[in-house]
Amino acid sequence: MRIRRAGSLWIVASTAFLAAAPFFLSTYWILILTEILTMSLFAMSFNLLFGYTGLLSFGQAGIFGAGGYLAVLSLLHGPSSLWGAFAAALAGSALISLVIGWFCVRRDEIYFAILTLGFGMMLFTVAHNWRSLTGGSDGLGGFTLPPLDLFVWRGSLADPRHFYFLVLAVALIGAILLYRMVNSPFGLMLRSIRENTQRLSFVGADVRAVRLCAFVVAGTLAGIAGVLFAFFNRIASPEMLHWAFSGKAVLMTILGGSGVLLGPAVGAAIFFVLEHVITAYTTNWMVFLGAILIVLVLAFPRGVLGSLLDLVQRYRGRPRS
Amino acid sequence: MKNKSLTPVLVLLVMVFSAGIGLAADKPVKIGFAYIMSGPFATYGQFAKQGAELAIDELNAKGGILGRKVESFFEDTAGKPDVGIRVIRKHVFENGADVVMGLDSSGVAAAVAPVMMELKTPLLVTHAATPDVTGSKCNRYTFRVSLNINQNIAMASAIAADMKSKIWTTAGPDYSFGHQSWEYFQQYLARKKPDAVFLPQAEVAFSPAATTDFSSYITKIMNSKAEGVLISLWGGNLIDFVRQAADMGFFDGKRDILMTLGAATEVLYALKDKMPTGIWVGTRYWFLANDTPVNQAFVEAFSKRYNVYPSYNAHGAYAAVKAYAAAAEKVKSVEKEKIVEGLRGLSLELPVGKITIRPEDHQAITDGAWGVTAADPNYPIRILKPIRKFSGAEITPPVAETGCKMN
Amino acid sequence: MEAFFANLLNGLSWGMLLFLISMGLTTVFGVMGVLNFAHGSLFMLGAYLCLQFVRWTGSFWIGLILGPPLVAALSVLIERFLLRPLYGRDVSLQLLLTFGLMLFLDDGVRLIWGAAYHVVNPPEVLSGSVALFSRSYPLYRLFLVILGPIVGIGLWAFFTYTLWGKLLRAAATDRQMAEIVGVRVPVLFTAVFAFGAWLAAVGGALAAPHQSVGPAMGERIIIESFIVVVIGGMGSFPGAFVGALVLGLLHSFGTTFFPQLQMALPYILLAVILLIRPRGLFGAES
Amino acid sequence: MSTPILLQVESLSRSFGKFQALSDVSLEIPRGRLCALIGPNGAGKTTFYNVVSGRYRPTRGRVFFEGRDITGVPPHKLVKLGLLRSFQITNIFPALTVLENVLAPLAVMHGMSFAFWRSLSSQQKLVEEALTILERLGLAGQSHREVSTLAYGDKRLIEIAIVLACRPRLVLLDEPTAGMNPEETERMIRLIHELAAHSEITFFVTEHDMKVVFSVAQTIFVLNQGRLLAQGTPEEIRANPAVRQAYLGGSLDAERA
Repeated sequence: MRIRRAGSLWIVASTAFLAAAPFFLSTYWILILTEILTMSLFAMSFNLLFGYTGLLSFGQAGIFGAGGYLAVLSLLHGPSSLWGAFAAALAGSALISLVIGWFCVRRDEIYFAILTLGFGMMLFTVAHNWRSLTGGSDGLGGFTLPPLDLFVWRGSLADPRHFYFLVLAVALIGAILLYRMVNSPFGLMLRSIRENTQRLSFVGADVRAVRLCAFVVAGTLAGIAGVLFAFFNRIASPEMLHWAFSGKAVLMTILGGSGVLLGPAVGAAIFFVLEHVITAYTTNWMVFLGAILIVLVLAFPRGVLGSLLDLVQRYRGRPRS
Repeated sequence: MKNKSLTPVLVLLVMVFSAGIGLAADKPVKIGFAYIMSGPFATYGQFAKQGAELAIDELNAKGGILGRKVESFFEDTAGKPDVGIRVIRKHVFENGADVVMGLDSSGVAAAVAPVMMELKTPLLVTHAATPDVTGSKCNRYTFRVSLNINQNIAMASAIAADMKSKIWTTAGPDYSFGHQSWEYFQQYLARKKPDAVFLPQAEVAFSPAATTDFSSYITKIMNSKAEGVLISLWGGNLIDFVRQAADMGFFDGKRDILMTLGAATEVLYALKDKMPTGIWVGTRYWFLANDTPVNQAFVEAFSKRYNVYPSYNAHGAYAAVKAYAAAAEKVKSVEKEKIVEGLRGLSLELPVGKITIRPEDHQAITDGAWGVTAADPNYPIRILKPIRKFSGAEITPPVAETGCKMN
Repeated sequence: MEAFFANLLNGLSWGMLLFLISMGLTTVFGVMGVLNFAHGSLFMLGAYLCLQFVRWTGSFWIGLILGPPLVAALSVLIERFLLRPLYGRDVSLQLLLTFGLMLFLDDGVRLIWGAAYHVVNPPEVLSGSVALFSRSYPLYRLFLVILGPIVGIGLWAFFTYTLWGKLLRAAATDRQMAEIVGVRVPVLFTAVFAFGAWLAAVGGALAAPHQSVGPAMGERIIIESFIVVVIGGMGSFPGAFVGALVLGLLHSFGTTFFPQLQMALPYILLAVILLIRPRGLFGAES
Repeated sequence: MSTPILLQVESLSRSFGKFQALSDVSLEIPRGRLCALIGPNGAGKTTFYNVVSGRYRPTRGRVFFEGRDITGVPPHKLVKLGLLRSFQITNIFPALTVLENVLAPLAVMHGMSFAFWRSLSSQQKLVEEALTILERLGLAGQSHREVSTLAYGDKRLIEIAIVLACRPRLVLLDEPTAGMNPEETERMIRLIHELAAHSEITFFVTEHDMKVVFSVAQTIFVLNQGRLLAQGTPEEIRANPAVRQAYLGGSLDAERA
């Protein structure tokens, strides 16, 4: 909401860049950008809970992965339709997050985090152990990508550029939805819960229902991101549901800044570029990634984007609002 | 990033010109390797890198492939399917690899193999043993030069058939590799020994990958009525299992034991004299299994350079590089489609013995060896004595059984 | 019957290792409110240092005694220079920092000790096995089973009877109160963090003769210790003891009776306990 | 609708184990009358508030609000009925702006908790209502500041603003001037007077600060050891010997002096 004009200029510029990227970037970088956008959507969905509602979910990957598996299953056992796969994942991940959320939103803070971790790992176990349905630890692949059927125009998802545009479109829709949401009365409820749950319930709000609603929205978006991820890799694998994958979303979000809507997206971009740059020089990339993370946390406590925005604000001489 | 737009055009121009003028010799052959280089299984990536570098240095010392220098790129799959796919794509699109090799985890291999159809680049799997890669997921670009589960289990079941045990159980990792090993073992042994009995799923011992305390699994097996145990645990899991089992009296000679990857050198080096003697163990390459000049030269060069005996994963990477070079020499090109043709049906002499890449499913028909662990003062680790060798033909299941439909 | 006892001992020995690690985790959380992701890495460092001392001196005991203080010393630096700037800020930053630390340490040991698996032998007195219920049972495991309660009682005595122990406990239950009665909180925090690290490293050194020493051995144990701490009740010492025992026994008996579910069992237990008792078995209800 | 008695408490008792925190307290609060509850430390004021505002269930007795039995009704339902309480410790939404602090309860009141597609800033009616409240409290000029950056006294006002946003008919103010400097206290007293005079809201205040109580309240209730010791106008209370006794003599005079 702050620095609105300059901000929207930046957003328009970066959207234009993203839309034009396939025309001047190499295939490899388009693929990386596709992954960044997918993870951005996932991390932003996570951040609706974390940054806006104050709920740290370590089970987000479970729903993300469930979305991926459901889409692949619908392609393997149903019609070869992209929209059908999306619909299956959407309905499924909404339902799963409703059930998990129903239990988890009763708890706060670390207990919420650990409880979601538990449920996420239960989903992981299902994906990992139910070999006849999910293919077990090797994952579920072997589907043919459905055509990109836009009714007036047909593309091929096997073409990295077409796939990129699909991901860009979905991520943008997700971002717009989240933008409207966090700036709506509902969004204010979420932030009020983050700030002072008890106070909000004392003014008559049904905190649990609001939280559950946020959990379902976040879960559904995560599920959609999972579909993109599974299609991108041509496989749904149990790793997608593991808590460590949720950890990735946490990492990206805090890296970019949890207080800003696009913070997680910036964090995702930083993460992938860092990984790319470091692995180009050394195979001991985890040592360096770890060290860089430590430095970033100490230098940018509000996340890279968050701290940058703060800096801009201070430069303009306005008091921090 | 900005001048990336020009890169493909430039590359294309260079290729057209160089093909025309015959300057191809100047451009190096690029091999992209993808192994686990970090985390608990990093030791496998390290061994593979050693084997690959040895092979590449040998090639370059003799003028490279078709007179072109060989360059290598190593990337870390971290043992994760999505990372594996990303680094393979990086090899193809960014590093400009002419061929990709490697893959340790079956999950990663199963994820990567289908993608090769889109990348149109040959992939030589050197470690991952899932049957699917040269089975249900086989495709034009995917090859494997190492032993797969079926081949190794075929040897295990042949040995088991000669044992007196009738009731069998398993201790394996609780993921596809462990389950498939056990399923093939039941299938193959039942053929050779129809009266063999296998414990039901609830009574065998599958342990999650993260297990470090195997005592309850050991207890479970010792309390069962099984007489024979197929152990498909590997790496750190196997080391933990063997040490804990030894202390619990598991190796008291009362049961027949088969360890499908017990002869892996990283395990033997870690365990040293803690590895019990008199146990049947298998591996995908045993450095003392044959005394051909090729093998002797490899073992000597490897142990001189790295101060350890070559592990099977080092051999896998070494073999893949050598197979690729042979295919290139055969078709006189490193062009990807031609290499695919060159690899199909390729026969060559490797340290492990003579291998032939079966054109129907791209699985190498390779000799194998099992043996009984024994102490030998000349070696710092347990060695195999006696060794039982198997020919590739007798342990490789027929194409019809693999489920491969090559397209 | 003998199977029952074997499973009981298996569960107890694993539970005791978990207990040592969870103790440190729960103390650090209880007093400092820091959920330390790198705790498992400190456990791993304890194992590696023990390995190094065994290589130098051939004695496991030297490794057990000298290794953990070194880890504690390192963690003093970590607390002083990395964690301290983050106090009073968002908890998520501590989480991220310790996560970065975990990546750094887990991969760092590989640069020093290599990627290979290492084995540490149990000390002479404790190697071999004893006959128990017509079975042989490893002496080292029995040592762990006995050591667990001894350490537990030792810690309990420390927390109940010594000044430092009382201060720690007071600070764990009410930080502000501790400040009011004049505890120098920064020093206390450093001490607590080092103490937690020392416990983790002791656990690591004790685990070394029991499992192979390799990178990321900490990553495996950290989640289980999180579960122990949470089901026991964050910051609760008896909770950590009971939680570790329950998880250890669940592991050993679960293997026998629910093999298909074993991977999910700790999580199911976790969810059930948290839904029934929101603050864990021994946590103070708010 | 307009019953003269707004809140009626009938022989309310509450014990914690063996400790009798409240015993047999009965009182009535007429609509529009500014009442206060005083008593020495541990007299049961906070317990009384917690029982009336629905946080604790009474052991015995009943509470009626506008003639309706509200005994044991949870706080968020009481809000809907028009009975609210403010908190002794500042209980606001720190990282939100002043305006948002008021908008949050307003959105709840307007049933817009789940409106996720409408832009908050475009809700004219809501924003105007919020600004009106802030204007009344003299905070309108700071509406875009983050409340965590406000001075202590202003934070306490935010607390009041949140309460006002819920359109209460009865407000239980728990020590509204606790921790304030004299100037801030002065402002709070003026505010309470003004609100009581110019709105439909009835206030029921507990206070430590006798000066505040005596300058604000029209009726004072004195609680001692869980029992209602006395009730009456400030003058009557001042003159009541039992009250003097309870406050160990001197203290009331000291306040006056």
